[in-house]
Amino acid sequence: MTVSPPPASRPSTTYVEAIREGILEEMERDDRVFLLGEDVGVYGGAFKVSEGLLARFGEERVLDTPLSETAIVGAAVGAALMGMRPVAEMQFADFFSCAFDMITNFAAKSRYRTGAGVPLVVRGPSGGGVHGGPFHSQNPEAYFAHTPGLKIVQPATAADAKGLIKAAIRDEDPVLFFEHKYLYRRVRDVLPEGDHVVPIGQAAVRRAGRDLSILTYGAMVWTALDAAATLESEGIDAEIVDLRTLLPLDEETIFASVGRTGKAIVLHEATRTGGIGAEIAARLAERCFESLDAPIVRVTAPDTPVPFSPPLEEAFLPNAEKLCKAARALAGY
Amino acid sequence: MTVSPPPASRPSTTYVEAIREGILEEMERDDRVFLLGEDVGVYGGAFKVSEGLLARFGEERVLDTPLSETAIVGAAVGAALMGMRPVAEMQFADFFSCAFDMITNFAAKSRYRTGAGVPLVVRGPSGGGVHGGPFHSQNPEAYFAHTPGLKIVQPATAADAKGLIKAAIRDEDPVLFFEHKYLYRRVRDVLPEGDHVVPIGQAAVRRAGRDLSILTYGAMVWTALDAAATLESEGIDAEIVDLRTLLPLDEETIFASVGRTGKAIVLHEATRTGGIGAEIAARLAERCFESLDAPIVRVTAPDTPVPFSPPLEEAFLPNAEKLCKAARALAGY
Amino acid sequence: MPELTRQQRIVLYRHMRTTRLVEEKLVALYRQGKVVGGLYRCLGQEATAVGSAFALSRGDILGPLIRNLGSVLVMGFTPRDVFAQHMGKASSPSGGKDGNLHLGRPEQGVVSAISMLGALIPVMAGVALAARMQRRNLVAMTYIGDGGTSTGPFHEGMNFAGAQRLPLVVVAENNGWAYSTPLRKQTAAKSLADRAAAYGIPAESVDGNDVLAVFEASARAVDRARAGAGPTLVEAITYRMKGHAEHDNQEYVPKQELEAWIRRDPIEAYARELGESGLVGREELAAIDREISAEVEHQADLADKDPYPAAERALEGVYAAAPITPRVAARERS
Amino acid sequence: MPELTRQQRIVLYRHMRTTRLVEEKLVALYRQGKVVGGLYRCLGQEATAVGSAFALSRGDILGPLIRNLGSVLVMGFTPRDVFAQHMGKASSPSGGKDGNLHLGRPEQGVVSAISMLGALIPVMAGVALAARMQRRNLVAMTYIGDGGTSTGPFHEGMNFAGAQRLPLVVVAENNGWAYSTPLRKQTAAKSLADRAAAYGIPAESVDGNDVLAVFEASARAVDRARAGAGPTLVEAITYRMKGHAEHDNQEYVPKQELEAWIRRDPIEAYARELGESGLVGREELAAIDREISAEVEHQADLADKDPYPAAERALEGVYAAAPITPRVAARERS
Ligand SMILES: Cc1ncc(C[n+]2csc(CCOP(=O)(O)OP(=O)(O)O)c2C)c(N)n1
Ligand SMILES: Cc1ncc(C[n+]2csc(CCOP(=O)(O)OP(=O)(O)O)c2C)c(N)n1
Ligand SMILES: [Mg+2]
Ligand SMILES: [Mg+2]
Repeated sequence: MTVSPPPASRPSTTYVEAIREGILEEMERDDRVFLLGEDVGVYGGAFKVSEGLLARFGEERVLDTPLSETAIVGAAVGAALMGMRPVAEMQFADFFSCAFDMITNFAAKSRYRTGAGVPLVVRGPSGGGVHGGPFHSQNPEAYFAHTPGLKIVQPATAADAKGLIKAAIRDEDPVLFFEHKYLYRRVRDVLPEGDHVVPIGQAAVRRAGRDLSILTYGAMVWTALDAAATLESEGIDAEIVDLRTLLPLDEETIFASVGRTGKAIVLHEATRTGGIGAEIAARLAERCFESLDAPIVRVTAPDTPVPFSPPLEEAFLPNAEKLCKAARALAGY
Repeated sequence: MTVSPPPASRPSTTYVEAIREGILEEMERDDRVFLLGEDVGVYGGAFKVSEGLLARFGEERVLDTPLSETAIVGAAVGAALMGMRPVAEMQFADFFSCAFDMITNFAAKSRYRTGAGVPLVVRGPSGGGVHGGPFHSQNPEAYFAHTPGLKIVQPATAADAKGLIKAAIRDEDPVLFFEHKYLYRRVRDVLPEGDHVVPIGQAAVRRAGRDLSILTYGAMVWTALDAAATLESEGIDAEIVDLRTLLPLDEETIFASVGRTGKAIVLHEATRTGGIGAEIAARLAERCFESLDAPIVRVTAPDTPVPFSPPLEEAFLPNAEKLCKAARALAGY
Repeated sequence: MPELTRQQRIVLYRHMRTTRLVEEKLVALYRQGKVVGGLYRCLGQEATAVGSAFALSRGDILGPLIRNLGSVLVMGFTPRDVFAQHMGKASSPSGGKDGNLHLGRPEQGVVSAISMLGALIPVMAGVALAARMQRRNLVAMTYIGDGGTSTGPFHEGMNFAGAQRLPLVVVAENNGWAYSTPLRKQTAAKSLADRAAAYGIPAESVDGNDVLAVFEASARAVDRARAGAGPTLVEAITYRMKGHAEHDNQEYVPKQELEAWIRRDPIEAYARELGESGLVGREELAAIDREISAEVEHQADLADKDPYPAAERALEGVYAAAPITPRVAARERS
Repeated sequence: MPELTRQQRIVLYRHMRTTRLVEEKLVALYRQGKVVGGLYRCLGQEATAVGSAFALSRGDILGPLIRNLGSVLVMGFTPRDVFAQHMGKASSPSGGKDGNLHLGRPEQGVVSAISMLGALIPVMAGVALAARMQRRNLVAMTYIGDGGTSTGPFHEGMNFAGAQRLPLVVVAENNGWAYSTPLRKQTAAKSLADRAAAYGIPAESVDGNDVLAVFEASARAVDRARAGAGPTLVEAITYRMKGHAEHDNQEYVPKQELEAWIRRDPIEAYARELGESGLVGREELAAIDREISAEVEHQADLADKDPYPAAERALEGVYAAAPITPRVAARERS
């Protein structure tokens, strides 16, 4: 699943290691950066994202907190107001919901209401494919995309995971950083050397193609790449845009791609209604209407909770097969 | 602002009275129905929606609760599991955020996960135009539209306010009922006689028109009607669809309207990105592509918190003038 | 509170032993890759779950958490239900929609938890509230961990129950740890019982590894609730003898602490007590163990053979079936 | 804790009187339709706000709620700031973006509340946490109403502060009512101080209408926090002498209860005390009142003449200004 095989000379890094490396570098660079969350210290986080950081930076900068998502994010807001750069972990992205008010009403509106911005990151593992059931598999990013004042990021590759967490920590505004748990140990990259920062707000074209644009993010980027290989063998040349930042969207890249291909599929693992795909489709329908040669298609999870049992979860999750089917229909439109 | 002047013979009813009447009738009809919330009893609710109901039904069916939105909704969930029909008030729609997890994770997923549905209503006043500032003016409906298992309703007229609250109380699933506070005492209707129930899931065409469709809901229905009068004088014939139910959307009515006019404006008071308008535009762009003669336009509040000061709030809120401007451009497309 | 009969004392033992054996079988199935997702055990906490739920009467309502396998068995769920649920089978109480102990059946008096800790407290308060309105003289019981008591929903639900004087019993299982977080990092409160003053309700701390003590404290709380005297917080002091879940080797736990608690295994202690008091002989207990063991194997086998749910079930059950409108009905009839 | 000087005692009086007179002016402006939105008063609670904030030192941080006008004045906001804020003027601390006492200026040590009650507690815990990391020996102070103590965020924030032993002082204003809801419907707890045991932190109940008593209790709590001994809950027992907001005639309040508290008006009581102790003569107080009254009128006048914000400001300030990238910079230079 790596984009290109690592050259023998330098070792490659997994997605989870890349996040850790990004956080570590930022903590070294800037002593205002600190971590807080449930089990992030001694245990290194439920998915070991912060493993080793307690030993390196001490208890004051890697805080094991009580089981209190609102207090965790609230404390991050307060610390950010004091000039710190907190990085708060939600043990699963599903638990962002427990801090919903603090995120959307306190953090997001602080700068606008009072001029005092709150540079903080709230991060956590999202997504399915690991049989986590209804409360350990959700993709809640769209819940937050309706909130002016927030930024939202989700990396698909190890290199982006590092570059985006660093950008998120440096950002002057609150950034929600969703990590796809399926990717933690399944994708790896040889990371660029030096201070590798991926700017928030910039999408990446993962594959150039002439026939249609697949706009996606997170684990679904890999699904799209798989599908594109199949489609290519059928003579369909798909372009794949990895959004990387979901708020604000990189309209320039999105519009340029659809402007070239005239056909768009928005692909996401989150459920359909009210997902990020709705916003992208709406912008395309408003701003790229003349370029569109076909309906804008959404390939997403259906409107249900995430089921637990493997055959149910498989039916629920979008996959390359479902995507290919949609792409074939669209290409033939 | 009434749709038609009340005939002298029967008195007309305001939006707030209509909600109260609907609740009262359901409480009389079904003794499983009860109210709970902050100040809903002795005070009759911050906006007096439940005025007089304590006197009529007693303390057991009209409960003044502690200041605890999560407990209010949680208790409603528990009571619904026991076969009751709770109607919970959030003092302002902005405070739905404080019960976000309970609503989206407990209430919405209960039937799917366990077969045990939770028939309950969570209602509250939303919307701006009364200088409530960032925390007493929000339109949070889209935050919840990404949640399978919920239904979402917002009436624009007094008659619908009554008919929809009755439908919501009778519904077998959790319904979020957003009341636009600007309308409480500003619109009135002569209510239909008898057991007036407006089915959830059905939009209403408020004005038939040939040139373009304005898809909207809540207070913006009145804005659209104002604008349509102006547009008519300019020779633009706008159709106005009052969505009434936001989840599930009435695709039949929406698609039929846009199918006829070929042009769509989605109008809402909520902020733009990730609003209900995004979902509607996405569905149109996918399912009505061939009917579309022009880009799908969204007229909404901009992506900012709701500002407090009158000139700022006026700049923020969509109004007839902004709508007319968009409609003219679209008609001329 | 009447004395427990010999028969009841044996039932307590049976539930604890069944809990233990079901879990051991689950571990085996987990290693075979047959358990879907994670496996959360309650090793060492069997007495708390069983003793508390045993204080309920028919018609009472229980809201279990993931460490309350014993309570679920007391409420009448079968090992097969539990195995099927863990294996994601169609026959599971959730039909494969949810896992671990997220199971419930209203008619069986069990409300299913969600993962978000604390959320069940206000819900169970609502259950108790409804029961009172319905003039059903029943009691609602639920659980919370030491970590869970730090959540906002716990606070709101407890305070609501106190203000409304609801028939609710909350068993706070103080097992010393919330995942890797020890109690002292969780709160500066000296005990979980100390949380009760904030709600103006009584609390009692009890040895959570002593099934009879847990039963008695719970029964007192249940009686109080049924008599209209409002909610009680019962703190059961116990220990999580395994990691948070099977993947967690609990390296962070001090060895001595763990060993000391292993010596206090609640099932062994109770078996000794039954034997020493002369109530149930060693032989009889051994026979019971063999019988349970066989039954657990049998039920695991049944669950193992149960089919997985059909894929199309994934799309069903989000909303109540649409009411049949006359138009649709007419169409269907023709 | 050194005795307050005569001068300091007069300053306390001045802040309370200013609070009262600013509010009276706000009521007049409200009736003229010049106050935007609702008007929330703190009539009868002036001593609690002023006495507590007065216990802070330069560099400390305060998070006021809507009934803490006195605290805001102690922290150096002017009546003009307050008028401008209520009138939605461009000169207001929020630039017209927010109303009532939702104001803050980090450099002035004031953090702005949001409406959602309880939310400020975890945020102020975070302020205290950051201060400790920054080796700034400062104290964070904030407020909560009796109603607000029922919220989840209050609980999570208090528990977090306790577990982390943070330098935080929380003043719980028990004014008997949360909108129309009396304390007995809010909670079965006997007092708000009883909430503290849940967090393992000390609490003290104090007469909230006695400015010196409030000051002393707050100063003790501030000293404790500054000494590293962790958070304290100070319960100030006081009364909301007006309705929840100007539109509320508080019909639901028992007449006798209200009248009894009106006789305990904190400003009148303090004025009497100053007079009887011989510290400040009647004449001097009257002169102060006249001076404040004139100043309040003057500042109201200034605020009234201040312009409203320009409409385009509505779209600004959601995010930090975009950093100037080299490409843009190049374009701008040319
Ligand atoms: C609101 C919430 N946050 C985080 C989690 C993740 N989580 C699951 S169990 C657990 C620890 C729970 O500790 P405790 O309440 O003491 O229960 P125990 O596991 O000891 O039975 C955590 C943090 C969760 N389930 N819910
Ligand atoms: C979370 C939340 N829910 C509801 C409200 C609406 N509300 C504003 S003030 C108030 C009563 C507050 O009572 P209390 O905390 O005692 O403060 P007081 O008004 O007495 O100063 C309510 C219910 C709110 N601001 N925040
Ligand atoms: Mg525990
Ligand atoms: Mg109060």
